[in-house]
Amino acid sequence: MATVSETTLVTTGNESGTKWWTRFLDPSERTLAVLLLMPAALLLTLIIVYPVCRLVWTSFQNLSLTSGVPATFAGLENYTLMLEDPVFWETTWNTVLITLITVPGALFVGLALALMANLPFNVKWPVRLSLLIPWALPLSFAGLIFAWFFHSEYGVVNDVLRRLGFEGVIWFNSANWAFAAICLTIIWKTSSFMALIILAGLQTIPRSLYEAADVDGAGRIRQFFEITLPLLKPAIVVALIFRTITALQTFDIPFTMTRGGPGTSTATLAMYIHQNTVDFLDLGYGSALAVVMFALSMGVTAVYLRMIRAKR
Amino acid sequence: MSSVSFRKLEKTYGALKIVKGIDLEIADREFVVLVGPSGCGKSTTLRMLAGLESISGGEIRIGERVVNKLPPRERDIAMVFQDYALYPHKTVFENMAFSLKVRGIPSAEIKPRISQAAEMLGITQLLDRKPSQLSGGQRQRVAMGRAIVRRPQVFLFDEPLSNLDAKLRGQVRTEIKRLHQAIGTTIIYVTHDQVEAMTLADRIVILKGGEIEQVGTPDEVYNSPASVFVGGFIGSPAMNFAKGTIHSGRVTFDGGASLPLQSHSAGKSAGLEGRDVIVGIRPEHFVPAGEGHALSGRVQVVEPLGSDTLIHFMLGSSMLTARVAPEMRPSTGETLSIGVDPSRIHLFDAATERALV
Amino acid sequence: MSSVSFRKLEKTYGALKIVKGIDLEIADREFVVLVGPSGCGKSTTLRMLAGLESISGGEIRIGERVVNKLPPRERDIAMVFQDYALYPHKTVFENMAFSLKVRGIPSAEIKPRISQAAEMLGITQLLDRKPSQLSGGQRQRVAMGRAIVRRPQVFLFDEPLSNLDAKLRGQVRTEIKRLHQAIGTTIIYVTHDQVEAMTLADRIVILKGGEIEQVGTPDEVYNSPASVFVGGFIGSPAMNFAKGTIHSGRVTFDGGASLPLQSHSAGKSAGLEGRDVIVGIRPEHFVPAGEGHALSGRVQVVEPLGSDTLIHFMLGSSMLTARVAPEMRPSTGETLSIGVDPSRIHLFDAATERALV
Amino acid sequence: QTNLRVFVSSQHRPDVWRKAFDMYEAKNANVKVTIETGGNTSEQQAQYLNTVMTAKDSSLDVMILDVIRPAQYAAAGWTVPFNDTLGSDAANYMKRYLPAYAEANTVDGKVVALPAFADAMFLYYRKDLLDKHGIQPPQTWDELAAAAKKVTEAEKDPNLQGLSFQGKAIEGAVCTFLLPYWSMGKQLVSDGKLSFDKEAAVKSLKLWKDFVDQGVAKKNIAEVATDDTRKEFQAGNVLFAVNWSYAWGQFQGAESAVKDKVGVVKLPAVQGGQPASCLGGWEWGVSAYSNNKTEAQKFVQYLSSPEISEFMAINAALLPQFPEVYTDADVTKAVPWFANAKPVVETAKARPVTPRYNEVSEIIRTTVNGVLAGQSTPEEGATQMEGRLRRVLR
Amino acid sequence: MSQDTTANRSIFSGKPLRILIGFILVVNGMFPALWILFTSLKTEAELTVKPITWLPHAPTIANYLRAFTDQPLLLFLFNSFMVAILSTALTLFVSVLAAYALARLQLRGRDLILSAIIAVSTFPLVTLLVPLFEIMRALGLLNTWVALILPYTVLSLPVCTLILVSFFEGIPRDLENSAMIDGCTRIGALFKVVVPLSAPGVFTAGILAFVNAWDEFLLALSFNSNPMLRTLPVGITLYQGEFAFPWPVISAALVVGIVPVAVLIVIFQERVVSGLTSGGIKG
Ligand SMILES: Nc1ncnc2c1ncn2[C@@H]1O[C@H](COP(=O)(O)OP(=O)(O)OP(=O)(O)O)[C@@H](O)[C@H]1O
Ligand SMILES: Nc1ncnc2c1ncn2[C@@H]1O[C@H](COP(=O)(O)OP(=O)(O)OP(=O)(O)O)[C@@H](O)[C@H]1O
Ligand SMILES: [Mg+2]
Ligand SMILES: [Mg+2]
Repeated sequence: MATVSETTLVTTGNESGTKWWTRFLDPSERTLAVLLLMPAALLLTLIIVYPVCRLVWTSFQNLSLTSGVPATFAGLENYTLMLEDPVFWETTWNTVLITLITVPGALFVGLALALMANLPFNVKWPVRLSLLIPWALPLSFAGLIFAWFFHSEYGVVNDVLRRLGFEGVIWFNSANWAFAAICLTIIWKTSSFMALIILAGLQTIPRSLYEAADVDGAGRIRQFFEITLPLLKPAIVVALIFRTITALQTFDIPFTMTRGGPGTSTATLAMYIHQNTVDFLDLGYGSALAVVMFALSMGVTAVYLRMIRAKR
Repeated sequence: MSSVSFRKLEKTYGALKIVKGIDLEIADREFVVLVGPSGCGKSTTLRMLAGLESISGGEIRIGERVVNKLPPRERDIAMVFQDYALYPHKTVFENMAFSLKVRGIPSAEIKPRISQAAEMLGITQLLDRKPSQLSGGQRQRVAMGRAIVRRPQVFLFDEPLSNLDAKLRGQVRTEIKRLHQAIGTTIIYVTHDQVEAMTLADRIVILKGGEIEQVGTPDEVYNSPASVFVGGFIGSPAMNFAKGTIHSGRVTFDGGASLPLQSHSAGKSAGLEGRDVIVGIRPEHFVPAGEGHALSGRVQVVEPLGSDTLIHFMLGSSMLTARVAPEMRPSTGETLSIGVDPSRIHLFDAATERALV
Repeated sequence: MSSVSFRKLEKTYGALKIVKGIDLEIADREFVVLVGPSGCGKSTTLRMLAGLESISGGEIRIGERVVNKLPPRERDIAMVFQDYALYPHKTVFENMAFSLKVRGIPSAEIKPRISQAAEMLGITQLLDRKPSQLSGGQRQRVAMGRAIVRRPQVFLFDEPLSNLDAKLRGQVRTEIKRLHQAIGTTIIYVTHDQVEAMTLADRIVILKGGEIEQVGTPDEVYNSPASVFVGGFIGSPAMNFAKGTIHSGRVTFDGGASLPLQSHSAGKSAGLEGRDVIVGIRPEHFVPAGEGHALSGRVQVVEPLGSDTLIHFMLGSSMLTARVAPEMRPSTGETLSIGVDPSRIHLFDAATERALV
Repeated sequence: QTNLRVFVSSQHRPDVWRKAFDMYEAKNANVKVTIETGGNTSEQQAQYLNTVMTAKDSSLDVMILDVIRPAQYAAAGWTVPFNDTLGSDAANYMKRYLPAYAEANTVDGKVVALPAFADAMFLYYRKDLLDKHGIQPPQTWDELAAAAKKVTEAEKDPNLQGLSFQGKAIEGAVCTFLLPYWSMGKQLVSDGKLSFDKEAAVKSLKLWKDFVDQGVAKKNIAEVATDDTRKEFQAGNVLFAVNWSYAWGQFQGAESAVKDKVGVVKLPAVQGGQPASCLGGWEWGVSAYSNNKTEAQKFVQYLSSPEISEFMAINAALLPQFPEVYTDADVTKAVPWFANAKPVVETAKARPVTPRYNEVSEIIRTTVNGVLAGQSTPEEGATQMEGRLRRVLR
Repeated sequence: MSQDTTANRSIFSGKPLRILIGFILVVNGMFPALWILFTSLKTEAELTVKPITWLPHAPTIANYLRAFTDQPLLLFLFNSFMVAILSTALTLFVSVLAAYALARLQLRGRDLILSAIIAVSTFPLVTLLVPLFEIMRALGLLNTWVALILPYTVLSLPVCTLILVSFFEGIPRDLENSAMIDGCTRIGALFKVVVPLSAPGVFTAGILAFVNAWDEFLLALSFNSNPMLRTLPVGITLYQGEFAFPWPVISAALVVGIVPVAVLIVIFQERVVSGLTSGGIKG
């Protein structure tokens, strides 16, 4: 009490009653918000804004380093070129297909994994670890390892098939099988990302709600759909946003598994961008492709964000 | 078909024994109130009955069925949780409708049931809100509503009215009573409120440290408390206790004052001759001086309640509380002379603290 | 230095006005109890005072300082939350020590303070547990303890005892009173408990729908309720109301029965001649027939409370409740004749529902 | 004092290069050379160098480049031509090298890089098995097929394949396509213009596809990359293998199942054609953003000299870019098999020298892969290839 | 609380089923890692044996010896570790602040800011490589850890921020309020109460950030050409040749790369998440 009255004495006469420096500790909500967002904003500006501006600028240029001619302003030429580029359409279609298959796939598998991992195992760490290992395996190596798993002769998959009495499949000789192999790999690799986020969400659901639902007579399934799922929605949306964005950028796994083969049947838009920028040094066209991919991602993100907003 | 029985019911958390062998038969349609100090295991017992807590020992039956292993859903029980446990993502209406929907009741029937319950609890205008937009008392009423719409075999209420104001509480209490009379469901009700316990209960169960201290009708537990604990626990303000010794049909307090043991037959008081006892006197059993055998003591605190006045005074080394008419306002320090009806005195053994018949 | 004053305090949520201009001066060391129906804005008012809710209009001062813009930390307030708000990741001890640590109090000093508070609240043996391992009442006591160790300028209690049993509640209530007398901190206390309100308060503030209905000492609000609302809200069981008309110094109920307006001077009753009024009679102001002017009605429900008996009976179309001696147990359906002390009758205007002096 | 930073891949024996650099530093006191090593595959290097060069970074002075890159780098303006340093007899200067290297490093008459060392594709075969069945190393692809059938049938080893080559959509598949195509005397690009011979292309694709269909090569050849060929041969499961020179060292290594059972010859020709191999190897280029271009070029000339070639052949077993070094006594003593390698390297042809080689490569490899996987017929493949190539090389 | 009641919470109950589920989980997650482990103990010749072998015939540690002697594997590990840890710490710090502002404070254009943050992750990295290189060169950061830490932080920032936002929104405001009354500033309450209570979320965000940094190849290859600063993914590629891909040695290096992550994660998992139980709040 004594100390309290002392401070009060010292500060009387000051209009707001606080020492000047405390104002930095208690800025108004809006100022505080701005301050808190500042580090993120600075980093983003530093690392992203300039490169992205360059990217967009380049996309309006005729900048193919192998052409030997200096860059010229091209307007929308790179974009119109794209419309007539069959490889663009094929890779875009492949990308969309991969997204449509692997995102829900990873969601379901990830959800199942998270629910399973949330069980009260006596020893928790092997389960948690096996959730994390796929995520921790470097992407490009995951592709190589699975390419090997699906290898027609030395692969585990065919080995198991043969042991079960089936004919082995030459996975990479067929566009469909190769596509399937790639999707399976992506789902395996990314479901743990989903599972991690969902698991974290699961841990925040109060137990008492399940108790109430138990008493209300809801079975496990019902509880899952009426309580778990709705309360997981924010976590799921977060996971979906980023899984979708990365799915649209799928590169390493098809690159290491099939190189887009057979033919170009499993090539993705990101591979095509990589090819144009790194191999063909056609920076203008590559940038334009990247901008299109960005637009695609943003479109999807906007849909998801609307979903979050609807929740509020 | 919805009697409930506990047989040697036990609950341990690790090494800690929380519920220590409860034996209790609750008849169909009975209204049982569970009281006991905080932490004595009331919620735990309800939760075991609801199937939310595993049973460490003994057995619970609902009707004829042993339900030890039955999941909550199959026990046909409704429960109001002490901490509400409302679904945060559902509106009040959806919260109340959930159990009905789960049980496949057509929505044509759900609506009227809910509006009826909402009406009764005064939350009709809140039906579209989410729990986060409600005040504490409003949440509690929603939790009540959620149970009421169910019409189960057994209702469990865990302090359902603790956050309501007196007026609303009285109202809802009356509604619960009416509900019970109308549909006759077995009810087990945990409360800290004396009035609720006394008015609602067919029988009151007093728990202490995980064991049953006494079971009886409100009258029994009020008028014949089995122990000092029950005497002190039931009744508000609490019963006064003072040490004394019995000599030739009188009880003498350590301060020197004494009272005749009028009500006890000569034979019995003979058996008590010379024993150390604890004397229990309820605050409301003090009468104006002159009307009974008088005691006198120095007034310590006077608390006017409006409807009554509480006078705290010293008798020897014990502080006693008397509830008297509101007009009576002695001042602190004054010596008060106040009467006691000897037939209203309770005697407990000083060592065991059990009632002496 | 720790008086508190509200000036035209307002709070709106979107379009909803929750607190509608509260004016209140609380003196240093005063103990003010806030009561009101659920959802009337009590918690909101406390939260604005604590700095947790922005102030939509008006001004709050603590001492001489306008604190509208001050962060909670600098208001030197301790608060017990209605929903406890214990830190789930800290033990009970850490929960209580937190505010002291934050304020840089040496741990040598923290320990004794906490053990003292824990002692008083009976939670010494729980100090090492996490909140999830506590019963509802235990959590509430920890929340109390967390505030008590602080010794702030102003204490805010939001229904701090609602989950405690009567005995413990009585005990803690006494402790709070003693605490207040000892350290003399200003206290603002929200409760639904009549006894708490009447015994603790220096003044009681009755809120209704975000506005102050009446402010006064316990005696004042009990004996001179300013409105039907206050009359019905203060006192348990609640005051009875019946419609009536005044004719030549008597009030006639719509059932036909009538009572003389003894207490009202001729002049005043003259002014009231012919007016429609609401008559308020407290249950405890019924007296055995013969002692006052008698009314009679058919008994509906009889609720024995042990210490008293409540009799609900019909007078015309109104249901009245009388609190009588516990021995009195009329049976349902019987016609009851019961006396009323005319000087104890309250008269309210039928239209405005305000008291008629 | 000039400080030269040289980018060398860490798989190309930077330790031995270091010694060569030391020798230079000893002779030129004012020059200090530091090595920067990067990722190990041509792709990783391209990734890194592209970033650095696109950013016009001056930190590198000299870079080692895969043989397919000089044209691209020159077009991008990332390397400085040597013509100013070499003067008017640049063409003469280049004649000292194996002809294919002169071709690979000359773009529009400009010498854009100088060869660092050579490589080519070889036909490896199981000497022991051919001897056992009395067969000579094949001269033509048909002979190879016949020999493969004969040996595999006789050996009755289900694991033994007749021929292993690269069918995965990697750079190796480009060579796969070009080997028979070149053997028919056709060029893909001449004077920077497409000179696609569709008939030859169909024949080439059909040749490989037939190997698969006849069981000479594995059904899953479309998933076989360069090192798979090497591993399977090394495990003793392959009779004939098309591979680069690196395989030799591995076949003769301690872990090899075929140590001392390996023969190496020129690749077969098509019936009536000339044998052709695919040229590999690496070149030295000088960065256009270097601050020490002249010094760097002088240094590169030193590095691309017969002396250093010999030094690297002896100490690092890198194939020389000069014909005469193969027969040098010290070299034949240190790496005797180089004697066999010389005629092969002499038949090697440079892959199309065009700035847009990467696009060409992409088209060819995906087509080859698609045909081998059975996704399209050789005819369809050739048509596609032609169409797409036309768009790139107008 | 008690074991069996929590078990009842899930769709899956019953002990045998649970063990089966655990088994499936472990196989699904661990199989490829185990395969790498087995491969790292095989000779290269064993990889081309038909039918393939699962367990190594004659386990050898030669590959590990090579992994450590051919390249400075420990140095790669150290670099990766430092870069990953530092960028994780920075990511968490920055995103905790941002997420708090977005979750709790009244902000106009909140959704816009959120979208902007997400937009960042929608550009393929490879197209940003050159400008990023130029920035790092301009800042003189090439060939430093910082050149990687900054972009890695930005890479993980969006996902971490969004995760944390959803967690912070789930923390009852009264806890924070209580802390503020107890004498904390808002920031104090954030770090003393909100963050500890969001431990599962912070932990998840941390793991994501850590692994993102641990795995990244492209930037590490391009920005740090100094061999002393190579990170593990770049380092591992050094075991391969232009053509040769020695699986057993690379497997050994991969195992060495995965183990520390695994150990770290397990330790943190037990530490951070186990200490947390809910129940301080009613309603
Ligand atoms: N975020 C919100 N948005 C809209 N209305 C709200 C919000 N929070 C509270 N309210 C409303 O404000 C009113 C006052 O709430 P408050 O918590 O102050 O009530 P109270 O007097 O403390 O009631 P109780 O005794 O039940 O705790 C209630 O009607 C409540 O529904
Ligand atoms: N998980 C747990 N671990 C250890 N002890 C526990 C646990 N849960 C509850 N307890 C203890 O069990 C005892 C009984 O708790 P319970 O909730 O049944 O009390 P209660 O009678 O309902 O009390 P209240 O009236 O305060 O709600 C308490 O002492 C409590 O501390
Ligand atoms: Mg309880
Ligand atoms: Mg409230």
